[in-house]
Amino acid sequence: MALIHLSSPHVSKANATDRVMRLVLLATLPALLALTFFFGWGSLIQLCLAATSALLFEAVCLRLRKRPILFFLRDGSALVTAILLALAIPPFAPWWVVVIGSFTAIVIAKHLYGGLGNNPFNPAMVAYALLLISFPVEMTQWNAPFVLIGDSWKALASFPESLMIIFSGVNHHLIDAYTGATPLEVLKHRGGMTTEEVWRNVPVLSDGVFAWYGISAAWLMGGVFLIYRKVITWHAPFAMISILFLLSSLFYAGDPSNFADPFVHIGVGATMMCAFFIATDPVSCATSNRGKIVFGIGVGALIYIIRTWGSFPDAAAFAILLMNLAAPFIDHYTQPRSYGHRRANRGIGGGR
Amino acid sequence: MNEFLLILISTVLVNNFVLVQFLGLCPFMGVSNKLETAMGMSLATTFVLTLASVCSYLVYRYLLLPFDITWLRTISFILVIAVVVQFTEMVVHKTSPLLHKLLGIFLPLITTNCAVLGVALLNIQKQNNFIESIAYGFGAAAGFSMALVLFSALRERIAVADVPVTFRGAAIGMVTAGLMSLAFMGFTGLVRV
Amino acid sequence: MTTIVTAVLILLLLALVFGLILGFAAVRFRVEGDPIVEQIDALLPQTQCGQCGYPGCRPYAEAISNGDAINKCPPGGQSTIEALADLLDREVVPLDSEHGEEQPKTVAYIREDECIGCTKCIQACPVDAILGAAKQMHTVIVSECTGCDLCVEPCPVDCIDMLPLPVTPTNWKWPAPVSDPNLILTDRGRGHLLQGGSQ
Amino acid sequence: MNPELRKITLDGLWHNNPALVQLLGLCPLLAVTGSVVNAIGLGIATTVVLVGSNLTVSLFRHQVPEAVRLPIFVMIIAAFVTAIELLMQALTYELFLILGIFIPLIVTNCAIMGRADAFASRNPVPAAVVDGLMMGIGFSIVLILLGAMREALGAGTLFSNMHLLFGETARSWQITLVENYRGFLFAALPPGAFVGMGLLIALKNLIDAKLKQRIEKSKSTQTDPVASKRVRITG
Amino acid sequence: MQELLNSIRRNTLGISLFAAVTAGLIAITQVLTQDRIAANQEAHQARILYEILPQSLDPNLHLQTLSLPAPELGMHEPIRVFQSIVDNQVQAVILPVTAHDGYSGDIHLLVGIWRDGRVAGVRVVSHRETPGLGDKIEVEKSDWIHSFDDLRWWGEQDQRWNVRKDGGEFDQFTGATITPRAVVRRVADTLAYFEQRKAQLLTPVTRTATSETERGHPNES
Amino acid sequence: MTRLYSFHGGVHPPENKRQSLGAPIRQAPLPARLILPLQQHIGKPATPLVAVGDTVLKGQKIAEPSGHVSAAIHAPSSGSITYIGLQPVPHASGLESPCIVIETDGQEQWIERQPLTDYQQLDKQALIRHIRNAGIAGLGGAGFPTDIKLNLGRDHIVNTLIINAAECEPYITADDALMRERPDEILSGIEIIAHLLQPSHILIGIEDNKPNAIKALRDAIRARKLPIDLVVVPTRYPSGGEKQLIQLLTGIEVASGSIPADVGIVCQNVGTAAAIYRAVILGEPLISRIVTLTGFALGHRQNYEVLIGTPFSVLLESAEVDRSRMFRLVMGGPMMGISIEDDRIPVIKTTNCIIAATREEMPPSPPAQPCIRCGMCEQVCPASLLPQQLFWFAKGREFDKARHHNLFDCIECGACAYVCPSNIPLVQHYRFAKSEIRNEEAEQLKAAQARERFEARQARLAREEQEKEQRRKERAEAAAREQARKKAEAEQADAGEQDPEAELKKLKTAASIARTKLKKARDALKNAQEKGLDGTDKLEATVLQLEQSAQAAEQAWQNATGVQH
Ligand SMILES: Cc1cc2nc3c(=O)[nH]c(=O)nc-3n(C[C@H](O)[C@H](O)[C@H](O)COP(=O)(O)O)c2cc1C
Ligand SMILES: Cc1cc2nc3c(=O)[nH]c(=O)nc-3n(C[C@H](O)[C@H](O)[C@H](O)COP(=O)(O)O)c2cc1C
Ligand SMILES: Cc1cc2nc3c(=O)[nH]c(=O)nc-3n(C[C@H](O)[C@H](O)[C@H](O)COP(=O)(O)O)c2cc1C
Ligand SMILES: Cc1cc2nc3c(=O)[nH]c(=O)nc-3n(C[C@H](O)[C@H](O)[C@H](O)CO)c2cc1C
Ligand code: SF4
Ligand code: SF4
Ligand code: SF4
Ligand code: SF4
Ligand code: FES
Repeated sequence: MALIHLSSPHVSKANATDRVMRLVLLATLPALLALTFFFGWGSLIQLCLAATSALLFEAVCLRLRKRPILFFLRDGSALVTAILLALAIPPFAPWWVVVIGSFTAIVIAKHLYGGLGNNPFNPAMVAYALLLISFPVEMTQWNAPFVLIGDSWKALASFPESLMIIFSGVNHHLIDAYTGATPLEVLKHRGGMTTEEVWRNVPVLSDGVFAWYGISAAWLMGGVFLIYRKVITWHAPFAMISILFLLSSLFYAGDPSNFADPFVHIGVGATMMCAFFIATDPVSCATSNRGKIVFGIGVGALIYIIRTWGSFPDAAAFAILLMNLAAPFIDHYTQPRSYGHRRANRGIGGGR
Repeated sequence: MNEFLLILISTVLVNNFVLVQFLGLCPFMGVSNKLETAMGMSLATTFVLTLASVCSYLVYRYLLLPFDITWLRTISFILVIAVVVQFTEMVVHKTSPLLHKLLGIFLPLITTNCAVLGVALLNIQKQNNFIESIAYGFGAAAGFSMALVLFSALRERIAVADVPVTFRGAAIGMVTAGLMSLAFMGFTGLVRV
Repeated sequence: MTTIVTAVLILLLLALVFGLILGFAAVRFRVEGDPIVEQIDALLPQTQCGQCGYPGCRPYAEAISNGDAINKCPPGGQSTIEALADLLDREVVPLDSEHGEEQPKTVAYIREDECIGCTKCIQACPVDAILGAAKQMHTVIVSECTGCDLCVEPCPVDCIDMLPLPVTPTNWKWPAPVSDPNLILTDRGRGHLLQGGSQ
Repeated sequence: MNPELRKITLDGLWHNNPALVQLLGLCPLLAVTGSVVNAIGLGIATTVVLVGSNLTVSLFRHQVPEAVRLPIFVMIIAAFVTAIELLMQALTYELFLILGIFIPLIVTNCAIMGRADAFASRNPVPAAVVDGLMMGIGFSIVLILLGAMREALGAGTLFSNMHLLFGETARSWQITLVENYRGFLFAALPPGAFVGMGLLIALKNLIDAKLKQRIEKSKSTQTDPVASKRVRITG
Repeated sequence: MQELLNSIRRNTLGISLFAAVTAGLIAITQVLTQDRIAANQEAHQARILYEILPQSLDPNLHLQTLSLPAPELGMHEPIRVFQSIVDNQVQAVILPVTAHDGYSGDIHLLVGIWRDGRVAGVRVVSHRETPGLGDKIEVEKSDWIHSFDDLRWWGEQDQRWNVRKDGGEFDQFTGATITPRAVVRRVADTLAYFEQRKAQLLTPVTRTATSETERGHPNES
Repeated sequence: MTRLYSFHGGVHPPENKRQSLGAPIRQAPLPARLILPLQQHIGKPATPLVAVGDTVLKGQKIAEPSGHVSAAIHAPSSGSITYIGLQPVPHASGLESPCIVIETDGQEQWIERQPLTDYQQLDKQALIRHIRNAGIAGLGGAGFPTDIKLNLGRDHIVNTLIINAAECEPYITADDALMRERPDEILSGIEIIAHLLQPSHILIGIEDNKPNAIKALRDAIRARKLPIDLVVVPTRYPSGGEKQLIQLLTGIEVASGSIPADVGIVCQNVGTAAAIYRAVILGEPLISRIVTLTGFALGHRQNYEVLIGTPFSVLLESAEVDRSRMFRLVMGGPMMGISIEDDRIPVIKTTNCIIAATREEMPPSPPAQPCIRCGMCEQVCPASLLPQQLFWFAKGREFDKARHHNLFDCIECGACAYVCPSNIPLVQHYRFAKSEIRNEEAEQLKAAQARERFEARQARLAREEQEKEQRRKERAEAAAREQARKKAEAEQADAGEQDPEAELKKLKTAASIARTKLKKARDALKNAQEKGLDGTDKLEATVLQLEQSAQAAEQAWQNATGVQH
């Protein structure tokens, strides 16, 4: 017969954290396909590498912390982290980049804090930021989408070639043939050209921008799916995208030659991925709905500021980390008004 | 105006005293366990830092320079700061015993907060004028306060997390500060100096 | 030589001014009394058992405010240590086992037919929780007894027992949920074990 | 060794290490530990100041009026620091340039002030000097460890640029760990300093826990009843 | 009242006593080390200068300076040019210039130019470029900076004074084009400036500088 | 039609109500023993009025309220009292508490009933006293003594009476069955309540998943032409929670820490209304109630009219339980009910449902995973709390912060735990935290009290010391005088015989003390020997010595008693 002290409720919804994670994995599929379509096999290979190494590191950490390994491996959170990391780094970065990245994400950013659910910073973004400042060369060498270097998908590196580039790295001429700056980088280091001139003259933008638009659309699809399945709420993505759109429109309207247009900010780079997959990471985001809106606004504004005046063309990772570190503070000031209270309990009061 | 905005952005974000310049770390690690205390410490430090900036400027400009004894700057600044802090401490102790106890040993230790002497020395190194000195001191304090307050909120969250025993306490605090510093690297380049 | 003289003079000047200010402040802003003692005392369990090595809770509170360790009160146990650490912004430390170990709350019961009415226990009880006159049997007022066990030792016929309070539906507490120990071990719990040593 | 001095020594080097346990003096600790040579330079300077200030404070501990205690202590420390600063400028100018503002900032190294106030002002001269020395060495060891860690990871070398401190012959002391190392910039940048320090503290925790376990094991075989320090407060 | 006076007297006395003693000690140290420090400072400044132009050429190089306005080089304040004078003829000059469009902040350079317009050498005094990427402009890190040696500038249409990516002759670093581009441009500008102000630059100065007044760093402005 | 408002959150678990609605309410068998806990309500336990061996009649009051917030208890059937003492009761702790046990005689012999059919003519206080005497405590949830809620007239103005017919929890159909079959009882009860409270507005809130009950009530209301609004609310758990229902029907929030009456609302369950009808019109105290027996381990799933005090086992047998399939036994609904491990416990006034669930129905919850702050709990919390934050604080024992996040506004509805993907027993965490906080508060109170007593004692001792000093001085003077006098009186006879009684007692005490000392010494010796400490020889010597002196003392006492007798 039943145990005593079993607390109510005695039923629960068929719902599980692993299912949530699987849905997120599913939602990254369109973006994975789009990346593979435009940039070749690189992303797929990175993904396999990231997933294997992340699971491995996770298992080692669990082992060291004397936790049941399979139980936790099954929750799929390490895979989500791995995939987001793999899709964020350049498709043809050398293998050790992604392995160091998984190590940082899983060991430093996640397990030092106690594993799933405990980490204050987004593991994938910690890894990305660390890689970016440690290996700027490898991390800024994006290859060009096939629309720029040939007229068909065949122009990209074949699968064996891709493997060779990633694992041996010797094939420098191969890399050089493919790499180029991303649109955001081009716009940032435009060397005196106006925005319009850049759009007209630089092939990445004039011809290749559709690749980026396509990828953004794929992320957007995944995001909408997640909202539809109630895995995430609309608050953070909506707040982030609208504030980014607002800021970029304002500045662009003020000085169209010097500031990038809103379409670039929204449609190019990691914006969509960040909005739907990263700013929504439940663990490291703010807690309440209102908090999520503040979080989103912060991320959007910081992305714009860093992209426009800072040193990093794609600022998503830093913006996310900065807001991650502000999230607990935001939580203090965005506690919702509870039933029966005239005002919400804001601010500190946890002390005494 | 623009000038001051730049100084503020530079000291608060880009060259954050704690996270990038490594000044004022002891109170940063020591008083960040509770948000409430952190806020008290922030206020105290802001006050002292701004005041120290002013006093040290005056001492440098009107005592040390005229007599060409600039090599006495360390000792004279620290003397000024120590006195200002001690005076503040006495006043706080008398007027608000609770605040005094909350800040514990750290109020006298504001004297030995590197940020305070650091701001005085950097003011000279950067040849800031009087107004700039104030702005710089205030900016440094604001940057310190921001980092401290955010960090303590973060630490409160970490305190209920399942951190491995070996890392609990100062160790995870350091790692967190490192990740904060990593995040702040995102501001690199906002202001070019 | 002049450099040396100027240097000394200037610093002397500064020092004079500051000495004046601080000398003035030292008297003007002198603080008497220490309200923190009250706060510390309020956190102590008031069992008045003396296990901390001080005669009662308040003396220990004074000692703490003068820098003594916060881990000497076994009746208060870990939760009191945490509260004190919180108040004083000190590190949380495990209970000092030299002063005893944290034990479940108990109250004293006098086996009344054995009591000889010597009144020794009444003299020992710090909170006057024992009723009775000389040569009559004594009883403990359960609701007032703090469980300090100071009355046990003086009893010449050993008729006082320290018994744990019975659990009834009214004073029963929900336990913290325990998950399958093989699955979720929190490091928090283990941390206590590790730090707390053998207990 | 005299048990008291032994305790002071152990405290300084391990149990109450200023950097690992008290978390004092963190600023120079993190700021200048990009390489071993910086660490050694700052370590020596700090130790000298610590010993000097502890000595002086302890000497005059009965003469200092309470209200101006702190200002006087900082003046003593500042005097030592300025002297060191001037000497370094005279003797190892290049190193002085690298360590930069952190030499005058030794004044505000909380560890020094902390020792002066908490220890030297209450203890006789020999104890104070030993304490200063041990705290200084403890601090320096951490400095050097962190410096070595960051230099090795960040640049793939150890002991580079030692000539700045030890003269030209020391140029050859450099050990290159990995040829053509690409450099792991993270270690060299501020975040790396924090994380490295975090790892060092964790390492100390780990060792402490292991030591404790061992002591416990050996203890559990003996039975020495704990003497209760209880005080009887009533009749 | 009595207590107040007492307190003030005691505290003031104490603090003053210590102030006097410590100030005295510092002052004595200062007097003792003064000369040595001054020499060190001078030597430090001069070291880079003599890396560009050998000391054997003119040992007084670091003392012979000339102030010139240089708005063409984007400097608001006059720059201090060092002249290497042999037999009363300026053999070469060293110009301190700053490249503003580096990756993260200003790059301070010293550009040495022979009297015939060839580059004598370029050195980076200080910069904030990314270690491992942009810092290859340091002579300790790579000898890229030597690629300027002995080059000349043939006027605006000279396409060689560009990084390879922009169609010039200078290598960029893998992954970092901005830093070398900024340095190359600034050196080219400096050569142009030299051609323009040749007359002034090549007029020998009498020794204006003494070690006492020239305490500052060449690029400290 | 009144306007419908809405409350935040809520869930919609599978209803599982159909199964128990197949048959009409059935009378449960009369058990051989009725067990009546003295505490079936909120407040102080009742005080027994009977003793073991008494015979009681059906409806006889056997325990009376002790204090303002308390309720009387009546014998549900005739028989004799066989036991008064600890018995297992339906409580989450599974502990025992004081009960009265009645051995039934099968006669069902009623005490004389005292109906108040002319209640409208009566003084309101008399009517309320009558209800109090009937032992009615809320049948809907917490079991709050109803007379108190109806006695608000003086210090509260009640303008809305809400009758809670929501029955929002899955499985339970007791109120539904009552409304279908006895709508008139309910309405008469409402009339009585309305007479007492004089509300300007009466609302019945009912979920839209009970069409038959809605129809029955609507017809009855129409037939009686009563000014009652029957409001059909959407099915969403926990719309039946008092505060949620109030918000749903009126849009008003009851401020934290206050009661509905503070905003002019009283909320009563339909069952309570029917019970009031029975008490007033029929003169029957609260001795039975309707209980839903359901769950797939039962052969007959339906509603029973059950005497209070009937053991669960009797009901389960009567519903043909298949014990091999019964995996979990729950009293109440699946969301808020408590799990029972001992089926001898009795039905009490608040027992509305017993679920004998199979393993498939209520499987053991899978092991909890870490909280990922996914926020699903937050979306469903009807109190607009942040359940995940509460959980983190409870787990980290940061009770102050939990409190700052309004822990005490949590109604323990379980919606959050129901949706949590990580299967965290959230409600238990909150209950734990609440217990700890309450405990801490109690301890603080006790500490303050102890300090006061300690300080008073210190003061007393100081005073006594002073007085003693005073007296000593006086005595010294007196002694000096006495001595002088003594000297004057040269020789005198010795003092007379001592009081033999006192002498005896002294000897007895001495013997007793000696024995104890000996025992202590022996214990110490044994202890020392076991541990192999040195110095045992000394102890042995002490023991020997003590043995002798104890013997001597014993002897002396023996002799003395011998002499006496
Ligand atoms: C963290 C970071 C630091 C960088 N530092 C430099 C630098 O110091 N110098 C530089 O020229 N480029 C630097 N870059 C690279 C630029 O972003 C840009 O990719 C490059 O200069 C353009 O080179 P390309 O035209 O060869 O693609 C850095 C990039 C990153 C992400
Ligand atoms: C501790 C407590 C005190 C209460 N005091 C009063 C009261 O003074 N007056 C009143 O009318 N109702 C009072 N109530 C009744 C509540 O308002 C509510 O009707 C009752 O608890 C049933 O609600 P539930 O089953 O939703 O928990 C009290 C309830 C509790 C739990
Ligand atoms: C989550 C929750 C759900 C509840 N659901 C119901 C319900 O469906 N029907 C009901 O009558 N009482 C329900 N209650 C109890 C009511 O809040 C309240 O106690 C009752 O309506 C008061 O009436 P009474 O005093 O007549 O019992 C629920 C309470 C809670 C906390
Ligand atoms: C909607 C959603 C978004 C997520 N986004 C991230 C992410 O950006 N980075 C990451 O490392 N993990 C992400 N995760 C996975 C998981 O939360 C992560 O592994 C934890 O941060 C590790 O504790 C996400 C999970 C969900 C459900
Ligand atoms: S040990 Fe604790 S309870 Fe006992 S006297 Fe000391 S402070 Fe009071
Ligand atoms: S009765 Fe005994 S245990 Fe209880 S308080 Fe008094 S002395 Fe202490
Ligand atoms: S539903 Fe569960 S996992 Fe999600 S936030 Fe709430 S408690 Fe955490
Ligand atoms: S149990 Fe409490 S926290 Fe959870 S949903 Fe219900 S009211 Fe909210
Ligand atoms: S060393 Fe900088 S604040 Fe302590």
